[in-house]
Amino acid sequence: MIAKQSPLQGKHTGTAATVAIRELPGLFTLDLRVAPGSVAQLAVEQALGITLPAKTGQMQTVQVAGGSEAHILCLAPDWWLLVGLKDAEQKLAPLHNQYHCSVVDVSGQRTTIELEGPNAREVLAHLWEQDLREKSFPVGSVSQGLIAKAPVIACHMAPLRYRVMVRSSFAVHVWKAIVDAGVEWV
Amino acid sequence: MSEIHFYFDDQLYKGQPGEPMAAALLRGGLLSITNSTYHGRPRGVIGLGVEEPNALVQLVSGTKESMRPATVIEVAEGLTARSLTGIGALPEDAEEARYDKTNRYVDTLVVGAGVAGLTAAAEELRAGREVLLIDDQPTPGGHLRHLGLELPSALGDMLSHKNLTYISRCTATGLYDQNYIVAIERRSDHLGNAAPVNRARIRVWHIRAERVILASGAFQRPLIFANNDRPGIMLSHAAATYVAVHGVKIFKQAVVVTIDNQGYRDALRLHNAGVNVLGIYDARSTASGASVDAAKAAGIPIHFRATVLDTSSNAEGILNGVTIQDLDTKEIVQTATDLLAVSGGWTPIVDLATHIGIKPTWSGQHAAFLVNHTTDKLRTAGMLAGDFGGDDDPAVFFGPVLDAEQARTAYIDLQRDSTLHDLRRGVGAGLHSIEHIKRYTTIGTAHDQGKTSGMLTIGALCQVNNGEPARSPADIGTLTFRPPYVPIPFAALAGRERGELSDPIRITPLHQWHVEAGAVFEDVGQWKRPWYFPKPGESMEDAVKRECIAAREGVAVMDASTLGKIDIRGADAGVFLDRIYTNMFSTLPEGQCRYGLMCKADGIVFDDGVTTRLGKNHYLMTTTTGGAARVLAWLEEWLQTEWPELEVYCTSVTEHISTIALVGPKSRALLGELVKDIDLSAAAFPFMHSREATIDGIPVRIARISFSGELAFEINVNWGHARYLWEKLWKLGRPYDLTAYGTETMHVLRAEKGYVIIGQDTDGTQTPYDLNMGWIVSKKKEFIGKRSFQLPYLKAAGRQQLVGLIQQPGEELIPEGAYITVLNATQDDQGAPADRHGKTQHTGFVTSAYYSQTLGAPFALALVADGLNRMGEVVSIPIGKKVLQATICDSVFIDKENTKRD
Amino acid sequence: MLYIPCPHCGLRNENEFHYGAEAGVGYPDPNTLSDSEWAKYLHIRANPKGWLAERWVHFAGCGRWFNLWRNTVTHEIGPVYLPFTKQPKAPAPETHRDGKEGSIQ
Amino acid sequence: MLLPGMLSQGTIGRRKAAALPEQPPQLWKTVKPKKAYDAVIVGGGGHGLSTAYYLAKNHGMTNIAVVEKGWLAGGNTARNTTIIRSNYLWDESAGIYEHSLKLWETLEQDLGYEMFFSQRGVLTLAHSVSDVRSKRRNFYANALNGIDSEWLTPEEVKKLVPIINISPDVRYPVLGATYQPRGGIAKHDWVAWGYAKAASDLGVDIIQGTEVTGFDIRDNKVLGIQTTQGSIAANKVGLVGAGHSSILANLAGFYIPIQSRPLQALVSPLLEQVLNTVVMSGAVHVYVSQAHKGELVMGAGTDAFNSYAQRGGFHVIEHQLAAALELFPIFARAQVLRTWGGIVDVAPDASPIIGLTPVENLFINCGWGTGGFKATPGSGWVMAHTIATGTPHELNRPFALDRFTTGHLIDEHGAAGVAH
Ligand SMILES: Cc1cc2nc3c(=O)[nH]c(=O)nc-3n(C[C@H](O)[C@H](O)[C@H](O)COP(=O)(O)OP(=O)(O)OC[C@H]3O[C@@H](n4cnc5c(N)ncnc54)[C@H](O)[C@@H]3O)c2cc1C
Ligand SMILES: NC(=O)c1ccc[n+]([C@@H]2O[C@H](COP(=O)([O-])OP(=O)(O)OC[C@H]3O[C@@H](n4cnc5c(N)ncnc54)[C@H](O)[C@@H]3O)[C@@H](O)[C@H]2O)c1
Ligand SMILES: Cc1cc2nc3c(=O)[nH]c(=O)nc-3n(C[C@H](O)[C@H](O)[C@H](O)COP(=O)(O)O)c2cc1C
Ligand SMILES: [Zn+2]
Repeated sequence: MIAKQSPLQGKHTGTAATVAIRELPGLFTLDLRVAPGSVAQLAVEQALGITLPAKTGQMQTVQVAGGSEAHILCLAPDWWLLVGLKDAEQKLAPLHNQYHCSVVDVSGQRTTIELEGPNAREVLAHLWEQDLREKSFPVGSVSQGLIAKAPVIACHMAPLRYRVMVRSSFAVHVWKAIVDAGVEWV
Repeated sequence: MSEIHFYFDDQLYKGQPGEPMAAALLRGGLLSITNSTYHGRPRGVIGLGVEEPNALVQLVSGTKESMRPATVIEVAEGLTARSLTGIGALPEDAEEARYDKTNRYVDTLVVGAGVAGLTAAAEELRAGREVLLIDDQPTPGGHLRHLGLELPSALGDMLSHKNLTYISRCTATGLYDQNYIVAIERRSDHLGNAAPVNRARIRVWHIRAERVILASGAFQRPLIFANNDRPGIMLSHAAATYVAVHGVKIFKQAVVVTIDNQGYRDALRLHNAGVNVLGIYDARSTASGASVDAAKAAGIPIHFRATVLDTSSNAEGILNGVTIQDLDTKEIVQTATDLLAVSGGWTPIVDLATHIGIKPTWSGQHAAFLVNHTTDKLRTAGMLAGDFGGDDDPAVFFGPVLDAEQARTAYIDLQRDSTLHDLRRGVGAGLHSIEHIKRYTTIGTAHDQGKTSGMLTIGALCQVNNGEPARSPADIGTLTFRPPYVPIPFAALAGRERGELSDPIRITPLHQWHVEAGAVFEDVGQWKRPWYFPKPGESMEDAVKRECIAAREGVAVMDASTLGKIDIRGADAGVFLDRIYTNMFSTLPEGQCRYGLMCKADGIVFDDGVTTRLGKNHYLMTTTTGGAARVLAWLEEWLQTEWPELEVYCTSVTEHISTIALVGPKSRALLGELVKDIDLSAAAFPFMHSREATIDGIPVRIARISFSGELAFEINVNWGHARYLWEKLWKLGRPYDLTAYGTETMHVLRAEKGYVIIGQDTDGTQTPYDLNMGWIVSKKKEFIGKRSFQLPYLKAAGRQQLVGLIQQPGEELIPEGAYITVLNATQDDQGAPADRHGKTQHTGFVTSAYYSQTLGAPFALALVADGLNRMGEVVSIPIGKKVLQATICDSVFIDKENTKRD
Repeated sequence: MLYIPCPHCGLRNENEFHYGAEAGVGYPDPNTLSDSEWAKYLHIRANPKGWLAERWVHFAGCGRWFNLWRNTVTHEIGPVYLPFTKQPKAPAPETHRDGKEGSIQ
Repeated sequence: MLLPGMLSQGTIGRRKAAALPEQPPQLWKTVKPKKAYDAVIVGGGGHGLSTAYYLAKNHGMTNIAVVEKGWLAGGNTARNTTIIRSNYLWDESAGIYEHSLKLWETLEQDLGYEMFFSQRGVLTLAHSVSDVRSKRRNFYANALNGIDSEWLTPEEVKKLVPIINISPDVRYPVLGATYQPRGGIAKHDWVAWGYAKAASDLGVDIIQGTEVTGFDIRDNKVLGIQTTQGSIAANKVGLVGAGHSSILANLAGFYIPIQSRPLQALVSPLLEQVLNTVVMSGAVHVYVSQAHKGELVMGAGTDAFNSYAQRGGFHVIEHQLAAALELFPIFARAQVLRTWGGIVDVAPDASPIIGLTPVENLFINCGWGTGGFKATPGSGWVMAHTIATGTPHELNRPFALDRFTTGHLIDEHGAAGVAH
């Protein structure tokens, strides 16, 4: 299979001592829409063998074969992103005929920028208008919002690590904005 | 500590780290800093901080900010400044400093690190809250700093509490709804030459706090008397602080005029610092308290019921004497002095609280407007809330009664040179409201925003009543305080939203290829789209001609990735689309595509595009480039707020899918070299059909859609594979002379075929019928906008309708946007415009106009009144003095029979 | 910058939302209305001074529409409710800020 | 260290500013309301005052009053960026705005009052290919309507306003502009005061601090108003309440398609002259002029929601300044001195509503939204005609309330939401 090109072509800058900023290209992503509490949701969960996080803003980490991690992001009461669940598309595709749900491959829609290091939160706070305090946005949180006027999804992955999922057309713009915000540290 | 050298008006001065420039200038003997804006009178420092109306300077070194008072500029090595007469200048060289912004959420924000703010912060910490404490001074302590005192140790220790963040040099400039505070932190000016280049000079803080505590303290205010503006007249607290804390030694003797006990405290400080205090003149009839006793004990003469009426000056305009009036006998005495220290009472800094509509209340006891406000979200503390610290006991007194002549030099707003005389004229002219007085006199509108003059205006209005009953400050009320509390440089508020970061630039996966191919780009919303691809030496016209020929005669390719794409799924998807589009989609067979038009409820066309049915319950909608977000929002709004019963989900896949349009008679042949697993023949793959295929193992979806009238294929591929595919196409396309084209050629091609562009051939007033697209309006079903077609004006005869205009070969192209008149309407015998109420009646306008290589002539699309019934009519298009002509025709110029697209 | 309580995401800055004017204006049956009734549906929305039940959509967040009470003078935000749920009562007028603009002085 | 260049700068900026001319000794009389008037105008902004003036002057109606709830002209009249122009797109708009501009041109003489009407020209920039297309259409429309309008290339723009950055490398470069030389600015408060003085001199009662709280309507005919100072009988009533118009209409029992939105503006401290022309850019949201005293006056955008608070969100201002600096890099060192908001009355088509109401003898004039200062004279002129004769003037007939029922909207949104 011909390799895909990512919008940021694997760019990285900074250091772990302050903040490292890098692209995580090509995360396989499915957009899942299904009514909460419906039989369709049950069917989805059965097909996947997992329970979907129920609250908007929750991110659930699941281990997948091969030792890697996948993430299930609850973006709205009836809306999830399945990131890194490679076999989910196959498992869910048949449900379309039977249930009211929507599973769409959106891997090309976004790319991911990761910020890691003691100053990661501070750099992000320059651009991200939402509350990043531990009590409001603990590890395992996800939120949609704007960075430099571009729509993004932010995830708190680990104590000093955040991900910003940005739409491919905005990726270069958001990358530049994040690197610029880091100027005092990078 | 090491001395700092700086220049002011080309003179060298010496300062101490952390001290304001004003202190160093005074210590250096500079009393008259500038001349006033309108009256040209000499003026000196009167205040301690942001309330200063006189000592305005412009930074010449570093950033050259246009105007700041010398009382707030910290001296720093390399600092150079010049005086201003109240008018700033904007240097033309580029501003290099960095300005940034950040966001901060906190349990409690405390504004002001005086004793009140520090105490409040300590309470909040004890309650287990996280606290952000901001203060505009370089160090904490508020008025304690002016007294040269250290913080009490408990408060000092608190500053290192783990739950407290203290930011110095940080001014809260505005309080907004829901405890949103904007603050600006000045982070590098005080470092002078030593400031690191990557350090933001000013950081704008956007703070959201669960609780806000305002402890902003108070300004001392002056009094109104004749010639109250001379250098040598200062607020007493400022004078005492400059003398006692900053070592200013230029005053030998002083007169103190006061209405409260603060005057006594300051008199004592002057006295203790070695200034000969000639007397305290107190408008009150008696005074008591520790400071009064101490002043007496120090032997300072005290005169009650006396105040200053006028002053005198030397030849340079600098104070050399005061005239004191006995308020009861009206007797006057004159005293020579080189300092007049004025204590006119406190004016609590109510600004921030009032920004969100809280009204200050007048307290006669404090002789001040206070904000004493406590809710669990917002409270005030310290002087702002009326805690003046015990024994001040101020009189409600703003100055002696002045005659007309005295009033002419009795300044209320020093920076605007507005006097009591001006105020009286306003009242005399019939003005009653303080807001009118402000606008009549311009009081309170200068750089200091009336921080000292606002209260004087109120006081003066209490006296000047124009025959009506005297009013109290409570009747008059304050002027309106508005953000920002202190002026903020534009650059700081622009922050990093400069240059390429000023607005997102959206690009497709093929962008870099376009750049390398020399494309000229066009901004379409936030997208950068190739407009045309000039070869070396080619003009736009040449390039577009060449691109058009390639598309009509060979094969050409365009990046259409910017089109909005929405995946629509669910059992009711078809029904839903039927309601959204004017035409029917539930009947569209699977694997086929259909062009659709959508209207807003008012019947006006709003977007269009091709939607493909991918499966029984599955559609893929495309929207215009600019419409993508709008259309998705529109679909969601109806689904969520009107038709929740419909089983439909919409998902944006605009950037998941990249679209490449391959156009031209040779497109099938070229595509055939790429795609081997499906039959591309017209019979097997008809127009408006869609097929899955693979190219080098990459899955693609190919649709036979044509926006040019030519045989054309749209290849949809994952965004990440687009560049590979595009390159491959170019490799295989070389023998076909494959040509890249941009939006301009796309426009020419579509216009020749009569296809509209929503937003170009429409202006937000067209129904589908106006676009001659009645054929797309279903009679069989209900859809959004349909009802509006019945409104009288929308169904009226004679509406403007989309038609073509054809010109003769060689004629000048009609400019887009030009208006159309009936033939020769614009010309009478003299060639002057025909007049109908001074205007020329038009009959429509040109929406799109191009030169057509195919037609060999210029042509246009136009909206013409009753145009569809006027085929063949020759019309005029007046362009300045010139008049062009064209013939109304069908809007489809080429291949009316649709033979080419197969 | 209003701080708007999205029922799904929690408090978020106003610039993540789009405004949808008066809440509870349902789409009428277009064919039973006179021109002026239809015009009213198209163009007339409540515009009171004080409490207004209005619609917002969290476009940059969860993308959901919801309704809330907001005071158009003090900008205070009252109860939030989802589409197709019962409208809560308007809150009592706020007392500690009069927020009255342009009062004569 | 002192560099040579700095020495010379030590003395610039010492210009003595020209003081404003003195105001007349008498502006208007503050009066208590009479029991009855031939006509009452509700709303003492510029439009209400000009209506009263033209009622008295053109139609001889002097037993009339203007009733204002706050201080006179303290609404949008006190807080607008004072841009005056008439180069609107639609014929209907061109008609009324051009009539207004013609009145402006002789207004100071007519009222005998100085108001710093300054025809310094208004430049409207275009920043994209489609922006150019729509601005050029405007330019051609103006030509047919006899309105002075010019099309300028970026280089011509630069010549007119040397501080504009016309580099093609900025995010949204200047691709051209329309220019109306007869456009300009005037001193807003003085305009209102000039009308108030002239009306007061003709015998019109100017009543401040009196809020209209209801109407006396019988048999669908207005007989008077109720106010915080009691009832006042009136044969005819004109509603000219700008941002409060929907409240007034509701009090009179009918609805109007108006939403009240905060619109903000800001000023800088006084600066040496850098800008002699009014510059507008709808696409990037910049509206700027340099007023007579020397302050930069800039209009910002509307907030997204309805409000009666006369204040807006600060993010609107921040966004505005970022855009301004792209166009005018020289503004980097200027400062924001004061921001404020007004309550603008926005109609669905961004055009005014002037004419009859469902109630007999009750007339309305509103919907000027973000751009009615320039219309102050023209609006009062046609409103006075409408009230005096009971029928709309030819120029305001298209702006009747019933256009929302017929569908004949006059959409003046143009490229941007805010049209000053
Ligand atoms: C920030 C801003 C910038 C603007 N910039 C421009 C510009 O550059 N160019 C331009 O042409 N226009 C501009 N405008 C628009 C312009 O200001 C207005 O369209 C115009 O001033 C409206 O005048 P008016 O007399 O109708 O309204 P107002 O001056 O608002 O007068 C209406 C009056 O009615 C009174 N009132 C309301 N209800 C009652 C009641 N119940 N009883 C008694 N009195 C009542 C109000 O108190 C008010 O004084 C701007 C507006 C704003 C807010
Ligand atoms: N003896 C004296 O001369 C004297 C003078 C003033 C106050 N006091 C006493 O001090 C006590 C407490 O005073 P306080 O704390 O209310 O006032 P304060 O003046 O001591 O402190 C207020 C602090 O807030 C800062 N500030 C003001 N506005 C700000 C803003 N917008 N952003 C950031 N910082 C801002 C000021 O610069 C100052 O540092 C009073 O009760 C009074 O007894 C004594
Ligand atoms: C054209 C214009 C110029 C202005 N110039 C100044 C100015 O130089 N200084 C100032 O403080 N305010 C200035 N203002 C703003 C007013 O002070 C005031 O904010 C505005 O009239 C709104 O009133 P409010 O803030 O009291 O609500 C100006 C307003 C306008 C409309
Ligand atoms: Zn949400």
